[in-house]
Amino acid sequence: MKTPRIMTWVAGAAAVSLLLTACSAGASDSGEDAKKDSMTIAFTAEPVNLDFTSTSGVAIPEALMENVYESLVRLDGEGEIQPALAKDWSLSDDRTTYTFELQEGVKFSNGADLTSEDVKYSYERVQKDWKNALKSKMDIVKSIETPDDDTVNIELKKPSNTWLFNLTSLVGAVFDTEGTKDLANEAIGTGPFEIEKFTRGQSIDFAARDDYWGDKPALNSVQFKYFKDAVSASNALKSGEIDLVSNLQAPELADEYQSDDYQIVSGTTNGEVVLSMNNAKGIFKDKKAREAVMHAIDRKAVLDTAWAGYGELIGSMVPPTDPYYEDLTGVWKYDPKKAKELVDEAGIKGEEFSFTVPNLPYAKAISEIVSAQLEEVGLKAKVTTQEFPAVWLDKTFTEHDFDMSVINHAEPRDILTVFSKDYYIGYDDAKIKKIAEKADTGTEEEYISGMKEIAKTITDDAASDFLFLFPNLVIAKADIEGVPANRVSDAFKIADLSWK
Amino acid sequence: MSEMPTGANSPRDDVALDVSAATASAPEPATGRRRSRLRLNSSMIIGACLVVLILGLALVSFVWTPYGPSEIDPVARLRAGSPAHPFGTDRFGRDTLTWVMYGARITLMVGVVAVGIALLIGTPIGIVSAIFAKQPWGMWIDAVIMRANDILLAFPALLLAIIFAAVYSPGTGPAMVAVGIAAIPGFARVARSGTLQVLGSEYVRAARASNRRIPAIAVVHVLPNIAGMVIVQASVAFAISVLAEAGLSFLGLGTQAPVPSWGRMLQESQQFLSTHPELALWPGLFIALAVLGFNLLGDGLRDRFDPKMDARGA
Amino acid sequence: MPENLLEVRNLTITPAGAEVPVLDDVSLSLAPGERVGLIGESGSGKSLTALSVMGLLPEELHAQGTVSLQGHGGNLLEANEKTLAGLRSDIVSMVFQEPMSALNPLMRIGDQIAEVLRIHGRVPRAQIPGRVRELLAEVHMPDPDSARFAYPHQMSGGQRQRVMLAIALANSPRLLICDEPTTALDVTVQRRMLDLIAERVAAVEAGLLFITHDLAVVAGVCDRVIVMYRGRIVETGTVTEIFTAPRHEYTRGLLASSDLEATDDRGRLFTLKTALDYAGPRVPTRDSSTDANRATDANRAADGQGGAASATGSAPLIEVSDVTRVFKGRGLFGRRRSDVTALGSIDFSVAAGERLGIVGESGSGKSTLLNILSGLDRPTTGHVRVGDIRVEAASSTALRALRENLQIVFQDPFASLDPRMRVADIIAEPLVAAGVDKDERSARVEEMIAAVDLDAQSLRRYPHQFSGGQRQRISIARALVTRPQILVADEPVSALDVSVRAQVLNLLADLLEDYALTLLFVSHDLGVVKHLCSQVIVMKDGQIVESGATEDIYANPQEGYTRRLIAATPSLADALAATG
Amino acid sequence: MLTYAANRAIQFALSLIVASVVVFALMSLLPGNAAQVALGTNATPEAVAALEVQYGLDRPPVVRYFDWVVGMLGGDFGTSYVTGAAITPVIIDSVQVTAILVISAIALSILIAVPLGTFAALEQRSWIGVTISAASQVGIAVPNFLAAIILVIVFSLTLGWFPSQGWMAPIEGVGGFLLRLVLPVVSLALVQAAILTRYVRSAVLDVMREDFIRTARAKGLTRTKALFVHGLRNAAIPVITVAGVQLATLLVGAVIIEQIFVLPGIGSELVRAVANRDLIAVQGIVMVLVLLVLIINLIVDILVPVVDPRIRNAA
Repeated sequence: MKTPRIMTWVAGAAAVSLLLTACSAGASDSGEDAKKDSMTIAFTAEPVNLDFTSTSGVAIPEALMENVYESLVRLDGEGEIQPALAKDWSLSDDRTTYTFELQEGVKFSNGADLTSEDVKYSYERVQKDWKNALKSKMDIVKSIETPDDDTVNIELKKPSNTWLFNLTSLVGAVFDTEGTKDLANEAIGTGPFEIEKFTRGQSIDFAARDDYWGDKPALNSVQFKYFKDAVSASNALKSGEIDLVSNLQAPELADEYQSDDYQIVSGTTNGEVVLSMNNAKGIFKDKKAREAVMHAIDRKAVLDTAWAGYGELIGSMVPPTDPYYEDLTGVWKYDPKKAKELVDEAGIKGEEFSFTVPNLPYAKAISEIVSAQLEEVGLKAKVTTQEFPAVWLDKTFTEHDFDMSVINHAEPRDILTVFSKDYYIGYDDAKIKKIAEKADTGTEEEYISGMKEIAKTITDDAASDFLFLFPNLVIAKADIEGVPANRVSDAFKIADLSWK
Repeated sequence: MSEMPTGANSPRDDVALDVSAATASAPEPATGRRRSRLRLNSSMIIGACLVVLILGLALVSFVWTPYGPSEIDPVARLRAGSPAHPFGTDRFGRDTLTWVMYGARITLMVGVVAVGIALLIGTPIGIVSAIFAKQPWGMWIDAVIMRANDILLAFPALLLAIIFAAVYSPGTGPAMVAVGIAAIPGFARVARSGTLQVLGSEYVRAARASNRRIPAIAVVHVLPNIAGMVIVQASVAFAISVLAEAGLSFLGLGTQAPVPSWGRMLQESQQFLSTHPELALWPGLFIALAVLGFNLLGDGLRDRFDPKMDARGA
Repeated sequence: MPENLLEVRNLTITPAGAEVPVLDDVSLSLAPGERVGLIGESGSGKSLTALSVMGLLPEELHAQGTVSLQGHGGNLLEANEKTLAGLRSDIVSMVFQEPMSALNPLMRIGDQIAEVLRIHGRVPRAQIPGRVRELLAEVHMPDPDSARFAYPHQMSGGQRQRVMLAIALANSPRLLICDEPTTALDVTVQRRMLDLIAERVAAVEAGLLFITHDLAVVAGVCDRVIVMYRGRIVETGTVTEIFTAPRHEYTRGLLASSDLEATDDRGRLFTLKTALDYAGPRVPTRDSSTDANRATDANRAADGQGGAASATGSAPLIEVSDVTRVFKGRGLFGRRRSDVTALGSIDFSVAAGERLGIVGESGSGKSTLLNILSGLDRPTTGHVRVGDIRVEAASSTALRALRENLQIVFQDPFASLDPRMRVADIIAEPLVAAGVDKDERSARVEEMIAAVDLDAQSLRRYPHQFSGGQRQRISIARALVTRPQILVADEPVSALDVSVRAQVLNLLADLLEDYALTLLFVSHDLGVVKHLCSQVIVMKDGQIVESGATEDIYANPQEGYTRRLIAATPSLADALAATG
Repeated sequence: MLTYAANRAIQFALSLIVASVVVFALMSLLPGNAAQVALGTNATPEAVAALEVQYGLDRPPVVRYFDWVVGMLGGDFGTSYVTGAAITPVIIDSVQVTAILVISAIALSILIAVPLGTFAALEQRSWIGVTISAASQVGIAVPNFLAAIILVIVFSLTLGWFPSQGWMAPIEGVGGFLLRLVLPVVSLALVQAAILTRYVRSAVLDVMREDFIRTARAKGLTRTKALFVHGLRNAAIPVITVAGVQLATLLVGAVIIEQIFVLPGIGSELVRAVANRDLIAVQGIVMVLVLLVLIINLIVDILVPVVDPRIRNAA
């Protein structure tokens, strides 16, 4: 039977038309050489809205802080507090009242001038209207006066070492008195950029402001593009459609970029990946059981297999960029034999416990290797994955219905909140409560030694196993400068970025 | 009555001219037709072999596997095929062959349970709906059932999967049930159209004339005659269910760690595709074999049951 | 260029995987304009011969031998599809048996006719519409203009067959092949179609190869006859030779079993086996009375043992008075459509043991009446009494009792048996419904299978392993297994070959006597009814136009419609008389 | 025609009402709520309670249901309390994206399946026919996300013909729009084409056994021409119904492709809304999906009589 003529004609036509559209369109798209002043950056966690006063999570401050909103002070790469909207500041002798001097000629993106009134309005609003629990960092503020347009006096209830540091976070963001009507969809700040377009779930387009008070950023248009799938982000970088992947969620792909077209920057973040255990009830209420886990886990192997070796081993809830960091990785050595003995002593051999795992890439990978390592020492983990954020927050975080879980605590300096009594880990914080109180009101040195003692105590209590510090794995094109190594604060400052 | 121009297997009419007495001779031994029936059914044989292979893989995994499924060997991570690991190892250093054998269990279970749910719920609904359609007052009951069917079709299987996963924590179970429920409308539609056809036939009219009640007719006459169509639908539904489970694990909803399933292997090999393609190749190949096996088996069984096939033989 | 119109030499077809060829060294020829009949029963290979000439054999069959046609050199069997396509409907055309499915349901009639003209380009494009209207007129299509725009499903079987004829003869082919063109049509429509074929073939001076299984039909249309049996030609000769002096025993057997008017001394029809004593069709003398008494012999013999004739005055078994059945117009999707009156005030009664024939063409309301009598449907008005059950008022349990007492044998042997059930279960089904226990059931089933002359092993086989005649015997066994009082036969033999028909009718006659049954025999074939039934009612459009004793109706029909019906029924004797 | 239309309209409305009740009930089954999700790991019970009030989650379910339905009747699917934006425009945009994606995928699969299926039926005996039906069997077994990744690696990373992801509205640039459409549409179409080829093959095989094909050949058409002129239209009916069902299931089935190619389709919108427990948005999206499927079924029911006059006269 000869091939029917009519049939080949139909198939041929279809193929030709498909190709035609491809080639003709292809030409117009790839020639984008004049993009030296713009850049596209890939992120994974997408902001649900623009209002971090009532919605928590890393995504919103990552986009807005130090790009659109600015605080009085900011943190530099090494974690030192630097001036921002406050030109200079001084502390009263009794260390309770800060006097800030504001920069001159600062304008909001809606054209209004920055005055001390705006600062007072913003910080009082934190105490009154904010829903985000981080507002507790402003509880210590007793009163705010504005003697004149350029100076702000803030009096604290008692001296605090952490307050000024907290001011560098999103809590310190300064809003215009008229700019808080529709925070979910509109961000009016003093920062170098303003939001040109926010297409929900897709991208945010920033445009540089020519009336910015500080030095003008190198780029004048930047797009944050949100990829739910890490591999797509990587493919987009390879095909040149984006210029930088902010935090690659598939570290295995990183070694494909070991070439001179790209640069791989692996720094630290504030995210401690914690193998949390329920200290309040269940199998891990008994310290011996927790110690068994601490010895059973080979953290190096976990880091290598789950996150391709990117990230740092830490022995406690403190990232190296914090002043009170101390390397406690030696406290709990990987010693399966000892772990087996402890398991027998605790009498929990083969006893099944619930290991709730949020369905996030790093958590699922860790759960596989951790459950295998625990099994080798006789600890039987029943892994149940929970939809993140909704179900994990509801079952594990709010109802504390878990024995073991694994999550990355990304907030800066969150050791005290995470190990407070009513937090989901249920750590008995009686011992560390007094030390924390004294440290905060004491001098700089007292503050650092106090926090060190707290971290040591928590690690010694084996409250949780600190697996590793989540890396800040940035992949960028070779000719990009100013790529931030460590993510010390909430912000991803795009003003520093530029093309060679 | 002109005979069917199909040569080989047209029956010799009982024109007993020369030899036997008035009683008709025994029906002509249909040598011609038996051999053609075998040839026709090569698809059933190939299908059966493939399904047996997959089943064997799953059963053997209960008894023996080269390594334990959760046995990790971080040193031997991401190795290509080697005598120790014929199919290579995954990112945790687990043996891919072991995972393929364990995965066979889950994937077969997902396919069989999902199709089971859809078949056991969808087919009766289709039959009942068709029976009502034939009753004078039953028309709108049929319409109600069919519209409910449409709504179920409209409901994204994905949403069911998400809800089940949220309520009962993500895993193979909720995923299977969700995929099964989403496949019900397909079976209901096939069963209904098949039943309508059978109810219109003369042998059903004969059965009703000899006092058989509707439920008896449904079991004795309808079920065997629509079995062929339902089997084909089942084989296609199996393929779709297995892939749906793989898709769900893409969204973190299907089989969860550390339980091995081909769908999950496929999804997790995604980031290694350009560096270690064999990680996706092996699960993909076995899913294809399983699906091909069930489809061919379905076609073969359908030919075996299909009255058209038989009528051609008459 | 062979001087003959069609030359077929040593045509043989052996399907893959079979030892026995379905066509074995068939050779025949046709002179230009000659009309030849090709006679044979199912499985004789007659259709395959025609399809080989047209090159329309199914893909899996390959023919050896040579087929040559006047106007085209070379062996058609070796020609490729393109050349064959060029010949079809240009030099040689074919009309098939099933008109209902022969036309494309999605295309208007006019376009389907225009297509055959366009393909062969004998008529310039501009004149095609005119030619189409002309063709429709030539086949006596009522109102050809509106017919052009109609769709096939809007036409009756007869009209569609006319369209097929118009298509076949559109390009005035040299040879027309007809494969059982009238078998699926009603008797009166069949008569008109046969006359039309003869008329049109003469008009275009084409040769005719007419394939049928019905001797009486071929006698009226053809000059010469070829008889085929099991893939071989067993005899050829002129119609008179074949009818009066058949040489081959199969031809004689065929002749004997086709003649419904000749019966042996036991009053049974001649079958292939008993054909030797068949004296050949009696040429009817002018005086029609002899037909009358010959017809009565069969009935009297049958009636004799049949028990109480209606004359003895006991209350009739079945009484139907003033019955109407109107179907409310309920189109698809609930659209209102005009009401359909299927039965308009029917009155008749049937005595126990009597054999009533119900004659009428499709659409006359026969099957609606049957449905009511068998309790599957209720009359709209009037009342029906069967035994002591009044159907229109009967409760469902009463109707169940009625159905146990009245059983039906259906028309299509292939559709009325569930292809998926073994024969034993099929026959036993009515007993299962009546709640008879297991071993009683198997005993009764064995008894019935023997009663219908089928061997015991067939009980374990499936319907598709039996021929049409055997399946009808199974259907009869199923009907009689519950020992009903009344047997309803809905066209039981119209789908069977002639030789098989005689055997089944004889079986029925025996069983009626052995089981003292009352028979309701529905048929559109007067010949069969005349042989088997003592009383007959003739139905048309839901009305009884005539009723009475069979021989009175047959001898001098009062109604014009009955007269046309009798005239249209092909009978061997009349056909021979016409040629003689 | 009136009663038929009225009949369908009633069934349409009834289905929508039932669907709205079902989706609302299902939503209440979901553990966790939008307030918790919003406040994440640094939530305090008081803050969660306050946010719930702000979101109106504290109102009794019946009140919430009727507020939502009343709004919907007015064409307003309400404002999502999580994102603070109106839901209707979001649904309309995402539906357009998915509609373009899915309809072109089904069109492409029909374009592939009809010739292949017909050819496989015509050449049933020859090895070409067998390879096509075997290929279609295997084609069904390839998950669309695997096909997508392979296509990206080959056509985008190595050959560089097409961008690997992203969506560009037609108004912004037809070239860019088409370019970004090719890979997602092809990866969606492959599996659907494989399934459709099987249905086309069996439909064509059935049609070839019909008597009117034999009549067409007797009229002088070759076997293939008879099939194309007469057969294909008859084979179209089963194909239309199957394509309709495929279109309906793909509306959300395409979510994985949407995620790989970062297309803002309705499937991803649904997954995001459920993840954020943005129940108002989920309910809105599901209602739109039910509406679309009912419309697709209606179109199929209208298309069939168009093709087949027998049904048209009866309707």
